[in-house]
Amino acid sequence: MQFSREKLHWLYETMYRIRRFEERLLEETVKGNAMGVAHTSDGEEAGPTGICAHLDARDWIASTHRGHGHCIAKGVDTKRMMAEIFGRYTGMCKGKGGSMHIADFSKGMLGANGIVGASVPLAVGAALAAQYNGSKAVGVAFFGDGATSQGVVHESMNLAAIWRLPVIFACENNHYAESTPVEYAVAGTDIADRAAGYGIPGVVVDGMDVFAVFEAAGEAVRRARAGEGPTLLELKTYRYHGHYHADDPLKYRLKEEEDLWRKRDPIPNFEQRVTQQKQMTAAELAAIRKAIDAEIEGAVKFALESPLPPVEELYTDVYVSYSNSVVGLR
Amino acid sequence: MQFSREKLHWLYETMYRIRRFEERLLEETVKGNAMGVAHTSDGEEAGPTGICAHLDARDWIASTHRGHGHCIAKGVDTKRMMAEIFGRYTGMCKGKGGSMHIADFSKGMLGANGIVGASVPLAVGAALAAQYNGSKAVGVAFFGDGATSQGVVHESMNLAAIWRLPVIFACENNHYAESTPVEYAVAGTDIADRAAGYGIPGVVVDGMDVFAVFEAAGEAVRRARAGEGPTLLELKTYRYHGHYHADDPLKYRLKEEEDLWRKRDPIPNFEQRVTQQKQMTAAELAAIRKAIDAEIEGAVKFALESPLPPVEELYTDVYVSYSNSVVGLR
Amino acid sequence: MATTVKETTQANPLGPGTNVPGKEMRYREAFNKTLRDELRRDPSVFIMGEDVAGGAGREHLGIIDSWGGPFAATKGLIQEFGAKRIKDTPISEAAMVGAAVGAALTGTRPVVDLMYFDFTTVAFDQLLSNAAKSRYMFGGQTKIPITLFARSGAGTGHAAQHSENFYSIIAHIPGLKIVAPSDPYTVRGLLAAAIRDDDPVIVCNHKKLINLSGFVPDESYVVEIGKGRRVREGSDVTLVGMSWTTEVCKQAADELAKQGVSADVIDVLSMSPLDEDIILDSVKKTNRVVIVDEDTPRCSMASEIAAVIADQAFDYLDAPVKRVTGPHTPVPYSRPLETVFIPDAPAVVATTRKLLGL
Amino acid sequence: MATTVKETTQANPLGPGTNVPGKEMRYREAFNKTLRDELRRDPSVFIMGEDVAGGAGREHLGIIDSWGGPFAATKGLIQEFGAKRIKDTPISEAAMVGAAVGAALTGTRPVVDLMYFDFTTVAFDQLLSNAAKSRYMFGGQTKIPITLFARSGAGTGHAAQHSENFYSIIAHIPGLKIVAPSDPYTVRGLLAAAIRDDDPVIVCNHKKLINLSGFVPDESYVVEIGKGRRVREGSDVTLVGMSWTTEVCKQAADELAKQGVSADVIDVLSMSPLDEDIILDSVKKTNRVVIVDEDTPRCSMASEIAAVIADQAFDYLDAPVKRVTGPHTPVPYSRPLETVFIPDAPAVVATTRKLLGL
Ligand SMILES: Cc1ncc(C[n+]2csc(CCOP(=O)(O)OP(=O)(O)O)c2C)c(N)n1
Ligand SMILES: Cc1ncc(C[n+]2csc(CCOP(=O)(O)OP(=O)(O)O)c2C)c(N)n1
Ligand SMILES: [Mg+2]
Ligand SMILES: [Mg+2]
Repeated sequence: MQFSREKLHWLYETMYRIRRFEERLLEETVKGNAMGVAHTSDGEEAGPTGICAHLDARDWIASTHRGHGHCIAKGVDTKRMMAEIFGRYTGMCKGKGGSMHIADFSKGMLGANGIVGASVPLAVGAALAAQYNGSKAVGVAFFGDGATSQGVVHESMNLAAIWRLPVIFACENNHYAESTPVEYAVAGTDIADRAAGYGIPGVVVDGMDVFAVFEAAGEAVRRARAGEGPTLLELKTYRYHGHYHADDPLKYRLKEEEDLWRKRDPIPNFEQRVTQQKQMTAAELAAIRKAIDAEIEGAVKFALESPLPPVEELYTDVYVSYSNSVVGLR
Repeated sequence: MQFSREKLHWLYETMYRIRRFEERLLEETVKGNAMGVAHTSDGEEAGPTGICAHLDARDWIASTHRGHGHCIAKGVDTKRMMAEIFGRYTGMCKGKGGSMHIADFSKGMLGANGIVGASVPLAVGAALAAQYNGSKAVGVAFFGDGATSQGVVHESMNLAAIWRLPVIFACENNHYAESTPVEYAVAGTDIADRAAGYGIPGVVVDGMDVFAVFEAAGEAVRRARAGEGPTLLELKTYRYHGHYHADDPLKYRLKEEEDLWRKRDPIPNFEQRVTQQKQMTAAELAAIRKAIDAEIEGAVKFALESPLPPVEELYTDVYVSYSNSVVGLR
Repeated sequence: MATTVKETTQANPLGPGTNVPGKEMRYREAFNKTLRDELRRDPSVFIMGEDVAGGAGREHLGIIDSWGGPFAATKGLIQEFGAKRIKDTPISEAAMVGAAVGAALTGTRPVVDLMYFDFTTVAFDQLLSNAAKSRYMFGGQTKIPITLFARSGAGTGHAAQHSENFYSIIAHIPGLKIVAPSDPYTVRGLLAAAIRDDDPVIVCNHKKLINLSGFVPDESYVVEIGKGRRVREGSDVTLVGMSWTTEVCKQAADELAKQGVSADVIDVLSMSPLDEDIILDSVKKTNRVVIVDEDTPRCSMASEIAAVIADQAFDYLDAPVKRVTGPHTPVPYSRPLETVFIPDAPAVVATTRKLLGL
Repeated sequence: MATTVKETTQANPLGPGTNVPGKEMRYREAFNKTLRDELRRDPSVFIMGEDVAGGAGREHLGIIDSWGGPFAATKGLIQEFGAKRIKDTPISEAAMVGAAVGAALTGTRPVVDLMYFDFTTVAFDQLLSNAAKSRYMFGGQTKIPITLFARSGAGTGHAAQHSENFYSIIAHIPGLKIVAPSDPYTVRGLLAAAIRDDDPVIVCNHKKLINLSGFVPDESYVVEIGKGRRVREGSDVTLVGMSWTTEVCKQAADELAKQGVSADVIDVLSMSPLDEDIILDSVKKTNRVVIVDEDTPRCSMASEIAAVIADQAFDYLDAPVKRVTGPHTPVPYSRPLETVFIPDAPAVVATTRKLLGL
């Protein structure tokens, strides 16, 4: 596959932006600056990056509790993401959503979601609307290996299959759901095998290699736009950190296993490949990193300096119609 | 496969008992003697019969809205079934459940169920209890082709697979869910193909041939009792009548299709086979039918003569603790 | 005590008695007619549900509308609007509601037939976690214009798993609206309002109302969501009805009138948002209230209305706030039990008489 | 007005102050201890849920208890009882609850950890259609001895989809019991009672209570399901609390005492069945009531209790029945908003003072 310079730049920049965002977020969380839990996805950057590389403004993605990478790959502003996680009024959702509910409808990002599996039918719905409107847009549902045990994920695949909806089911198999290993909780060999039961393609993809993801996603997006229906991609990947900031993964997995996966880290491997193949220079890559480092510092600063939401915001964005009775004299 | 005289007798008697029960029930429903809706399963008798032929008192089955056949095959008394459907106090559930909620815990029958797919995890639970207690009992979940679109059915298969539970998933594919044909609503080729995704055997079975069902079920039950885990059986079958008593199926399917399936009617085909192979005589078969006819007449009579439940029964069988306040002065 | 009981339909722009062209039709016909109007009016509206057409995938055999939806709610629509806008679905309520939310978030206006309210349970997470919360938790970035409808209530021998009222549970949930039209006139206006609303609205159709007849204006109109109406004018007691129990209250009021008791009957119509004012104003006038609700009693609409009155109209009350509801049990199958489950006019009359010391 | 506020724990067989051996421990420790007791007591009891042990399938690597359940509820149990009785599950709440019902119908006594109450939604059909209704619709043939527990409430920055209280919805449903222990003493007694009960019982653990400490007797005991308790004795006003708001009411009572107002504080403990008598007796004594409930207000426990009072204690009321609840909104993320969402002692004090005309 041939990549334009811009595409390579974008792939690298996006993966590194996700990585850097997550690293800084973890640091800030430890300091107490993030108000809730933070689920980071470092290690998994190649998936959202390789997939979103095929998407444009009209396309929609639906995300999970581990959604920062998806947001960033779809172009959501890191300042407003950080501010959201810090509970600030300048956040993507005015501070009302937090890490698990970042959404950006101007960017085709249907929201992170705190209920495992629950966002999958949303992407199916976006694909349905696309089909209905004849817009050629596609929907992408990101979900984890653990989410395959939620019934609604199966219902969604069946529905998308019979209606030939332009949707990509992107299962990020990072091998754990909290502390539960995939080989315990998920029956069968590969999750991709589930696709056959719905008569749709199911593809196992090296989720640590952005080029592999890019290639598989390209075919899936092509099928979707051509009206050929959904595809299930299983991205084999790994999360470096625990389930959330305070979780120590070494309680339930071996250091050796982590090391093996870290050797396949998508970022250095990308660097090695593009420099070896002389598509980009080490200096170029360093310049990108530097710019991103600055961007993320700026995001942290922006978030820290942003105001908290005013108390009146508690009552907005939902129809509310109750008399004084129901809130006593508050 | 060799069958004892008793087994053949039981298979025939059971299929015919189901058939006769349903026929008479439809007649009585038209007369207004059944209080609610009746979903009959005539045409599908070979499935429950061939499966329950392997079960004994310790085993459990979970059923659907179309549950009369399952009940009868598991040995539930036709008098008390008919009485239940007629809303009588002598019914299996004192008249409080009706056709869609007939249960008989003394016979290992966990209940018909009015929510599509909802009873499937109950059979998984019975299998879990069996495994927990080391009892060697098995659970059988009956469900329709339409029910495969319910998420909980998939969750149940995955759960049973990872825990190697002694359960049989018996999908009665009668090709319709209400008026919706299976080829529209269910993606993929055969429903049995879904099993591969869970790493369990999936078997397509001629659901109109009780011997074929008996054979496939025998292996599934053997596996279950041996601790080898679940099996998915897809019984290809057909319901002769509409979705419920007042539904005319010719609005959504062709007469020719019905005729083809009726040619494969499990009861005459059984008769032909056993008489040709000289395993039973026509006279024997006629005697069985006569006895069953009388039994079912008796059931109708029993039901009609039985009392209605007293009004106090409205308040029993649920913990109730409310003051007069909540029911006004009633 | 005055014995006047007047027919009245406040809060309706056009009602029985108003001099507009219209005709008698059944509740289900008014429902169907409204769907047709709205499908014509707005191309982003489409309908999905199990067997809403019936025979999907069999168009080549000439089968296109074999069911026309449960209770024929969508009968005849596919002929005009095609399978693209009248979509048969598999039995996947969770995926269906989720997909409807996704489609609503991305520019369409889906209407979903959930058949019986009891089946809402399998889609409950999509309702509570996505439909109800998205607008709020995303900081108001988006709207969720979906309409869901289903049949509620006991009375047809469908037993425990097909007779839920469910509206109390939905009214509890911030972000969901729920309306319960009680006659052909209100079903037309409230369904139209629901489909045009930018929040998720659930429309509750009681099985016992579906075949009732009543006057329906020819021209399209909306009944405002969040408004109740007075259906009998009286001065001795307020009867509050909702869904089927509005009929029950009307019957009770007519019987009470014969006995010399004048009852003001309020039809809740909109359970969330709730029109507290119309109830409070009535109670302030009559000083006595009986709330009639078929749903099971605990944490119900009846409880809510009682609580609002006990707070906001306390000084006007001359007697305890009474609720007449279904019992705290599942719905039984056998007719004699099912009949007693549903609050009826004699129970309301007896409660009222006792409340009045008669 | 009297200013006496006495510590009191009626309806408990053994309570703080009673002279029994025991010790201070945290709510979560009392919970864990009770699970251990019940697992020892009855071999048919087993526990399942996501990560209740943690590391399932990795026993060969020496991994058996990496999580010990959300909030460490089940920590350390697998060592004693093994993977057979402490079962990690996939993220399949519907199948899990359904399987628990099936296992309960066939002779075992499952205990299910549902993690956060918000996840109950995906298992809601199994709860409503099977767990709650089986005993009734099968004519009393069977019992369903399952216990479900989950964490409820706002206050930890988990936002809209991890902060449901949910108890109002469950209390609405006939056939389900729900209890909300409010301290280490009651969690031990109510959890034991729940596990031994033959109906489905849901145990509600508020996140803000989980680390609270209190006195717990050494010996095993049950607190009767269906009984509330008085936690402060007073005469000027009744404060009704439940789950976390019992703490809020206690704080408010202490503050009110300083201001010369004597509050009777009732801790609901059991939401269904509800102990109406203890509430009514208190209101009959104080003639004024403020009900404090963190759940969203409509069709809530607060509504129910208000409705019961407005009917049964009407003649004793000197003032409107007041509710202090969360607002009719999802739970917001940002701390300053989340803090205001939860009813607090100042709000209760202010409401009470206004009610008393102070
Ligand atoms: C329905 C539901 N059940 C349980 C949870 C708690 N939970 C949050 S994340 C998680 C694990 C998800 O695993 P996976 O889908 O593999 O995603 P990952 O965390 O690995 O990215 C669980 C169990 C939840 N949020 N929703
Ligand atoms: C969750 C749910 N959705 C919808 C229904 C309404 N309904 C009852 S039976 C049925 C069709 C079931 O089809 P299938 O599973 O194939 O069983 P069959 O009727 O063919 O035996 C439907 C849609 C229901 N009972 N439950
Ligand atoms: Mg994972
Ligand atoms: Mg079928």
